[in-house]
Amino acid sequence: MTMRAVSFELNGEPVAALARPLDTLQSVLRQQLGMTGTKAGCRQGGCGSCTVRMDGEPVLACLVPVEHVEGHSVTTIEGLGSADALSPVQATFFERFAIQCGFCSPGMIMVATALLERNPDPSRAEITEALAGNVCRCTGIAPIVDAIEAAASRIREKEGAEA
Amino acid sequence: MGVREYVLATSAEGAASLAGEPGTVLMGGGTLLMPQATAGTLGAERVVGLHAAGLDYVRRNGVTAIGAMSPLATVATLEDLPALRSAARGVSGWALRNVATLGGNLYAAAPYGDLAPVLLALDATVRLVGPGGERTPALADWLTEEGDRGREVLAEVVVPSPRGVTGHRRHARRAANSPAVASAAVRLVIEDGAVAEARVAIGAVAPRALRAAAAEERLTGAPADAAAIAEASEAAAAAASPVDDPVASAWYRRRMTAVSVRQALESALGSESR
Amino acid sequence: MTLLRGRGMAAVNYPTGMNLGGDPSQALVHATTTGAFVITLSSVDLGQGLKTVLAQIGAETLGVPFDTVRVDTADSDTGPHCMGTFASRATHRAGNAIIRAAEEARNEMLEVAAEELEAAPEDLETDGEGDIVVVGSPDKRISVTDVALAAHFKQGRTISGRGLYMKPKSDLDPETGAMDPDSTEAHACTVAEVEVDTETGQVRVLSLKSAYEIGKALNPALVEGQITGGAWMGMSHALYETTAPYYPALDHSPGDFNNYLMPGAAELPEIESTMLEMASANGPFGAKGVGEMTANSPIPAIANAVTDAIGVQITELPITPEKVLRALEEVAA
Amino acid sequence: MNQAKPFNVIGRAHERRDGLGHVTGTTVYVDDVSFPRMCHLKMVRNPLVHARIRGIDFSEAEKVPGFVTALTARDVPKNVYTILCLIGVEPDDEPVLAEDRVRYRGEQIAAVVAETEAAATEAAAKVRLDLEELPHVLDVEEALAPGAPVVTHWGTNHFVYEGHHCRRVRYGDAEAARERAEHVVSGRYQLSPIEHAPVETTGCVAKPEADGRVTIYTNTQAIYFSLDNTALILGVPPHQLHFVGGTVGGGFGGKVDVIVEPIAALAAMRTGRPVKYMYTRPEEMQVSSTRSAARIYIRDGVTADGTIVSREVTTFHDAGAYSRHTPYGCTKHAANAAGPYTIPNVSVDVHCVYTNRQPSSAMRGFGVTEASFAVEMQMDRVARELGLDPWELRLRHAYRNGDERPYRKTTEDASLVEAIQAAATLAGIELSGELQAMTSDDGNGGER
Repeated sequence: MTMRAVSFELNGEPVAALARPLDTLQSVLRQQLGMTGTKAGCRQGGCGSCTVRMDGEPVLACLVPVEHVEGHSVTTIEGLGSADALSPVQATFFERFAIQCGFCSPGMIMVATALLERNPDPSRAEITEALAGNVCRCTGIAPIVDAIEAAASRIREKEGAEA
Repeated sequence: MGVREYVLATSAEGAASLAGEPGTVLMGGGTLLMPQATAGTLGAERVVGLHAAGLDYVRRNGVTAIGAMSPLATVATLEDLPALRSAARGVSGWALRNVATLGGNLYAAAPYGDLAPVLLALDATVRLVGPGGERTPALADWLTEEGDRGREVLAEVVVPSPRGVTGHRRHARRAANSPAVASAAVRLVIEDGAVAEARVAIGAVAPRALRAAAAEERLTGAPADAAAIAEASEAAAAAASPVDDPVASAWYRRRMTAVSVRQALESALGSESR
Repeated sequence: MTLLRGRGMAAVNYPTGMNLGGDPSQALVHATTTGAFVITLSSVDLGQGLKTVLAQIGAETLGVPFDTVRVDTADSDTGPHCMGTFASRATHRAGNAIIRAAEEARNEMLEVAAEELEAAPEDLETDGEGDIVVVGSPDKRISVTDVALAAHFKQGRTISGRGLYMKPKSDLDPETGAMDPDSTEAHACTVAEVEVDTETGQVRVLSLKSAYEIGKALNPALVEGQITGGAWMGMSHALYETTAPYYPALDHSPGDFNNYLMPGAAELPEIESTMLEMASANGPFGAKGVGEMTANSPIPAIANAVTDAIGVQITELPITPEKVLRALEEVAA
Repeated sequence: MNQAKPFNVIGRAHERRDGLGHVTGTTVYVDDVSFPRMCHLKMVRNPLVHARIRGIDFSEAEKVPGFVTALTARDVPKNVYTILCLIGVEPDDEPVLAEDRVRYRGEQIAAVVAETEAAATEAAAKVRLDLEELPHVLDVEEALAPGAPVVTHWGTNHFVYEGHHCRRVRYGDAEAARERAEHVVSGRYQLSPIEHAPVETTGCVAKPEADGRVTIYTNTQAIYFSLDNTALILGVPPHQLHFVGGTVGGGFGGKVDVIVEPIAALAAMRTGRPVKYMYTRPEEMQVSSTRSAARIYIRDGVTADGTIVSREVTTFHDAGAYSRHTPYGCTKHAANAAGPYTIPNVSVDVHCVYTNRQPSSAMRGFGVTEASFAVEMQMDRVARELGLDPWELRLRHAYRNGDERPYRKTTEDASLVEAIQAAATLAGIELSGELQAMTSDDGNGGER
């Protein structure tokens, strides 16, 4: 079996990993690079809990062979805010109880962040369409949609204040 | 036996030169094969990936040529092919559509493979690259070919400029991220109040997407009135050979085939009953 | 195609806790040197927010700020026994255990403070903001931090408490079924509105309007979380979920989230609810168990709404589009 | 505690204690735990439904690079157990690893431990099973019919409740009251088996310590329940085990079963290395417990004035192949089977039935969810058949404080009347003055 060295940018920093053929980005992030915020809910592309961003686009890390990431840029939940400096989406998820068990939260937050970057004022329908690939078993989803709406208006207000 | 080697081909020809070898499978975006590789059920020692084969493109030159490795997210932005766009947008969730490819979708077994019915209705052709060269059969012919589809590389799908009006309907249990129960894509060329050319394709209700010849015949040469639409829809349903699966029974899929075709026709004709 | 509207209601009870074999939980509470409090126990947070609500119960009972109370749970080397998180019991059992432990610790804290303030313990009150004051003499006060320091380094005593709450084992008469199976009961009523597409058989839930009587909402946002999540799960049970789509046959058992159907964000109905609080005598601050009940009333309410829409009961779950179409054919025949 | 004092903390919507960890991805779940030299465990499972095991051949599995060890029933000190033995439920019925028979598709037969997850998966797939297929039964009522294939080791396809073939409640004389009643309304209600479907699958990591103890990181819903059962199965004193948990990615009752911890701990003790055993998503969906697919028959005797004077309930809970928590769930169901209504004559028979299905167990509301579904459909059926208002029917029969339940407990915390009235208000439904004036303390309801 040939191992392959893969280099890419992770949350703004250069990283390298040694991968077995078809190791997933998910397993490399979690097992080699310590990014356990990317969850493994199904490893079938069905739950969205491993959603990360590759060159800004949300992708399911369990479906991406790490070989495909060579030379690209990957952002995980660890690349967003920290507990004392939450991103707007993290903040509204926290404040508005859009989390229960928390296992789907990183994936949800990654998708929501990507959505708001390209569409700062999404309708509820656009939010639900963006969330369609992410499973939450606890919250009933509505609080998550509410939190994303709240984050959108918070970002707009902040940008309005800066402008 | 786990995967021992992942070859990232740099061209369709390069991939094709390896495609037929024992224990080797081709992989597009990976949405179908990666879960199997992770679960240890892939059953291949070598995987040849098309990710770096230069097949992610959309070129317009009278026709629309879409590289097989174009993500569904890209296909979902093709404004001038609304039926194809709608089919691509209906697949799974956003993050998966960024990984899944047009080419891979044409290999997905029922009830997946949402793009094929639309491409059938649009008279798409495919460019296949094999060890001995390339060929460009009609998609309709390729889908009905017997034999090992893993020996050639699907490099490109070519969609002619649609003549006439198109319609697409997909029924699923959920509004989004839900395997199709039945889907239908239609294209009608109307001349002097009568249908001059009809394409009726159905998906999720047979091992592969197919054109419903009897439905097309019923429509052709006559006005597309309510009776014609109803009879064509029933004819299409009769052409289906659905199976029971976790999402729907064969009975329900057949019922929904007729509904899908009727709604797709009404949509194309701009005479939706809703 | 026709869209049929229907409305249905359902009312349910839900028992708190279990009884077989006795149902205890324990908690220990102690003050750190600087006057933070640690609640040690073995109860598990499943996502419902137990760690939060138990800290609230502890802080309320101790009379100290929420932020100074830690919950250290689910380590068998440190935490005393808990039966587990199930049967809508965790807040009730662990909460009651914490109240007892915290009362004991509070009494010790007040005794230490009394000695420092040269006052009688019964004349002291916590202000909830970190101080202990002499009732009627707001200038005579001492911080909980200073009390804890004094206890540890000056008076040489602990500020701690032990608590256990147990629902005793109920003997069950095998002939009549006489038993005492629970501690209290919460209640709910849901009104569901649905729209049934007669061509596809699809049922769309338009709204779920519910009232929940839960004793006391210790943390209303967490209760709301259970309500919204439970309403969704109930709707999911009613219309979508099964591990055996051709029950009792085993065929086509789903193995992934594509085939194990649950409603998505687009299927969400309007969910409105109201909370009633009729305190239970044995609940912590009157609270009843709410976690499980929230999923229950939406199921029959939706089923009854479908009946109202199509004129015939579908009595097998889930109410799939196929079952709806077959029922409509039955009505027509 | 001075109850008159306004609350300081209670009643406030404090943010979640674990919320910042959740939204930053720093909360540590079981699958995030790993240790140097950690092995992975994969299970060899029954591919058939009901079968006799004639042989297990590990020779090809052992050749897989990275194979470490394999475990079978012979390696488990107390292999056959039942989870509720801790509260005196008998008999032991479920093997940790199958012995001579497998009773449902996916049942655990042998554990394979390897250096990597991929190697464990590959080795497990290479274990050859020699199985003889046996006839199976999947339907609860077919399972109770004479001549049905026998699922259990004790010979009946039902749990025995103190000599009875079902859990019973007898209150008044339901049969006589039904015979006197002007109307009889009957219904059959069937629930589906449901997966808990937590986004985090069930799993644990067992780590042997230098002092001979084993630390088990787990997402169990019940730390001591899991610890005590694991100790019994492993035949070790409980103090040799150290369970660490409390962070669970969704439970809903599925993580009350003690399935992964004993075998992972045994593997850790055997290999002297940390061992991780996480369910895959298909295992979580197709093998782990489900909600019982209960089938419920209700027959009500109703007088001409619309009073329900008799309710007879017969329920068949589908336990699947093993007891787990279903015998208890049946008891809980029995208490609640007649619903939150005061009916003077009640008879309830709840059968805990064994079939060749994946076991059912606890799930959010089990016992009661099923009863509420059936009873509330039945209440509507009574209303429809007799032309009664469903709100009035329920409000008239709703139990009041002081009423005795069929299981002979006096009601203390009734609030059904108020909940119904509040829901009506919320939904814009106008109740008559008489119904609006009812309370849980009005002692109302005619013959009680």
